[in-house]
Amino acid sequence: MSWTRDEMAARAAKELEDGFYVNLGIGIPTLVANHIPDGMNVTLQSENGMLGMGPFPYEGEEDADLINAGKQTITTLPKSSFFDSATSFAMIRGGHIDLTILGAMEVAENGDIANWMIPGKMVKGMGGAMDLVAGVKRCIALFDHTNKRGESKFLKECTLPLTGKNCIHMVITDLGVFDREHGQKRFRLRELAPDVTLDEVKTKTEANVVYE
Amino acid sequence: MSWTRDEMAARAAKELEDGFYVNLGIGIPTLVANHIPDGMNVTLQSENGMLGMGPFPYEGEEDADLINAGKQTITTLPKSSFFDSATSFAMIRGGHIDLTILGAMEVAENGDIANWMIPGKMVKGMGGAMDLVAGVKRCIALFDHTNKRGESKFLKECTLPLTGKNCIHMVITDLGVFDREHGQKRFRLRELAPDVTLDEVKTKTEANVVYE
Amino acid sequence: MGKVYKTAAEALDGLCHDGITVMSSGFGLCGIPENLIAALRDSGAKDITAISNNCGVDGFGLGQLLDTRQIRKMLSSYVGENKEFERQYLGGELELEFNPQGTLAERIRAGGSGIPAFYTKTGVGTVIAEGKEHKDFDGETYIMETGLKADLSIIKAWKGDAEGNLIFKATTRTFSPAMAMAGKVTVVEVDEIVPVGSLDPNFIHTPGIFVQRIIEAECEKRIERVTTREKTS
Amino acid sequence: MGKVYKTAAEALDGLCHDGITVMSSGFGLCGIPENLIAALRDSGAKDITAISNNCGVDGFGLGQLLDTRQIRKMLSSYVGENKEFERQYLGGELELEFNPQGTLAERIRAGGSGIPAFYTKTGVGTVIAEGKEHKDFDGETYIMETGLKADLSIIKAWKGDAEGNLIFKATTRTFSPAMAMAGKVTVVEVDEIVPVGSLDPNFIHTPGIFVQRIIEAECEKRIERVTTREKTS
Repeated sequence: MSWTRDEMAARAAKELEDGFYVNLGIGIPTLVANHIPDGMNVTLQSENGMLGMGPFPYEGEEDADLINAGKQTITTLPKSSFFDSATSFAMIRGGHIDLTILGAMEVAENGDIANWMIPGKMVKGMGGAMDLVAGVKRCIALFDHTNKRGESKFLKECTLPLTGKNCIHMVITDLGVFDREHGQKRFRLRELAPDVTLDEVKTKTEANVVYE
Repeated sequence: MSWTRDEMAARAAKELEDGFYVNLGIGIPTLVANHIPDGMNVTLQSENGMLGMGPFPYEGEEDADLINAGKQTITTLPKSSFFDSATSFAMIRGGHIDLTILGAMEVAENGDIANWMIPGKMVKGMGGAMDLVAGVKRCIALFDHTNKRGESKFLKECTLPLTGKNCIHMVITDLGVFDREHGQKRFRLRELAPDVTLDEVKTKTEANVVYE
Repeated sequence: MGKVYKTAAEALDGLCHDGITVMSSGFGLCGIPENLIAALRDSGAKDITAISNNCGVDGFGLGQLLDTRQIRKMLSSYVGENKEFERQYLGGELELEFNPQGTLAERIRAGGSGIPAFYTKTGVGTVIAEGKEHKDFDGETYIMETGLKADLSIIKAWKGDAEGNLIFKATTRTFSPAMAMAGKVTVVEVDEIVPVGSLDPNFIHTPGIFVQRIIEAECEKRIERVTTREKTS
Repeated sequence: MGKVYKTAAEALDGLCHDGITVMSSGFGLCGIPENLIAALRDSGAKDITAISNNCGVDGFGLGQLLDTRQIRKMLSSYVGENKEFERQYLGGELELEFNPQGTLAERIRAGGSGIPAFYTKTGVGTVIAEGKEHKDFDGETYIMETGLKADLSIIKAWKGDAEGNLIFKATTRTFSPAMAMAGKVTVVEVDEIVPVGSLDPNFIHTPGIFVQRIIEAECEKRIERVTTREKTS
């Protein structure tokens, strides 16, 4: 059984550490917030200018002036602070964020990521994604291992326009976890989802990965 | 009779306009603040991070946390705001200050100014002077026409290390006023202090100046 | 010389012309200058280059200026919420320059700060880097990005005074402080004009020097994505 | 993982070593981290490169580290108030790099913001420009200045909380926000540590992410130039 979206998020949450400042991308990464262990002090950054993102508001308590980078209404926490976009990205670009967890359309074996543009389709824009992968200390890509046609999204080389080069440190998919420590060029399979076989992963992975 | 320091400051104050944001240098330029016409809204910037500099405090009311760029204790006004040094110099470098009035050791006929360093003597530093002359829309140099030995300080070329090149738009000395509009290369004598003769100015001015 | 104007139309009077470059504040529909956008639309100015993180939604925010074909070019980081945008872009009627969000923010701050260019890692190795100067510092490669300025910046703030001092609320701040700096003329709409002296000088986000005109105006403040949680008792 | 420490000495424990680059906040004697400077002195670290707008006065502020010969090099914009500085500099014991004040501030902000270099007009045609890359933008000449980082930033704030959120009072702010960003480790002394949640999130000057350690400590707050006016009745 491969991991569900929520299980993928739970697995990603294991990479959090006490005191971490973290930026979560839109989609599955957002779910990671639900799996922060009790008692662990993790501060969520929203690149539109907030540290210490709180949960969604109760119905009727939404504030149009308080949204996250996904444009969802949110709330503050006692530790929250607001700042402008230039400062927000100084934070990101300057390497002050410990970890970002992002969705991906493709990740390559050299750590390249593509997650913003499909040529020929309408382009929505990269938003803050290029800044995040270029600036954050550690980047985890969280995505379904294969596309709807069953083709690998973990590739030898990205085919889509890149968001960033050589910037992904860990890949978490519905099938398992792959990482490369600093300095290591290749990803290594670290963990399989329950009942997922090594053979299944090998079949569904185009990237050259170290399988121990 | 050449102008006194206070009369020089009063003359410089005539260059102020309603709504102006102004940075005044240390020394004679500081006195300009005493000559802002009643009812004219002029906002003084202090490059250590303040707009709307108020007067000196009453004795016993000094606040060690509130000083100007000359390190003098000052006060706030209702319109005052504080900001950090990066923002303060973004203001200066970005051309948002309308006018700066600075002291000078030498000014050259091409608008160069030297006011921070005498080789061989201990150098104190340029502080914010280089940023001011490079960034402010209009720069007025306010200084004694000659040095203690009677030699002109308004020169063909500066002999001291420069603070900025081609940046002075008006010169006010104890003898008179010289200006050059934008695009004009040479300074033109605009005004003589009372009882100062054209001959005296010509004798004491090394710079090539247009005397009409 | 007073900075306070009565209406958005008066506040933009004499500032709008064809071919103008306009910066407009906000993130999505949060912190957008609704009344000034409407006044800009009503000015009839054409061939506008609009610099804004997003382009509103269909018929709201900057989206209104698409309906009237007043925008010729957009500089944005994300424009995903707008069908009319897509239509005009794919039809070649609209020019589009994508900027990574942080690069866009820093370019605007630089433009207002007298910094013509700076280097960043963001976008290296991507289409964003194409044609840009590359330079190595300490063994890493960076690209040069240039400062941005505007003829006119229209921004939304929370409170402001007659001197132009501003404060922003929550996540409405985003690009506003930088845009206020980068506009040749900056016009602000605020929820409330307060008396000079009532804003604490320690906590003014944008000093009045960056603001030329200000109005008090009510905003609809439409919410793009209402998300709530259930009350558990 | 708590950020709050009891004393300046504890807050600097393990951070000081010979050859360290230290940024120290303040303008003149206003806003200097008095207790952390004393603790840095007591650490005995030598060959310090100190980045600070000024170097205190004789025997106070960073001046204390001159008396003990702990500073090898200074980056400053103005050092005029210090005889011992003059003596050591003229005697060749002390290296000095002058930066225009605005260039210094922007270099520090850039260092903390992932910007390795930027261009400025300041200093063009002066000794400051010598050896630096020149580049023209729109027909004007600019010079390239590089970002600055520090192993350790010691700064003074007004109030702070256990998360490291800070506010500054009046003109003590100056270089502190940028230095907090540019320090690999940033240690702060505040007049008062307040409970988390008591600072308004709209008005936090330095978000806690830029602060690693914090202490509450009393300062002498010496005034360099007391200037007053007469009461006229």
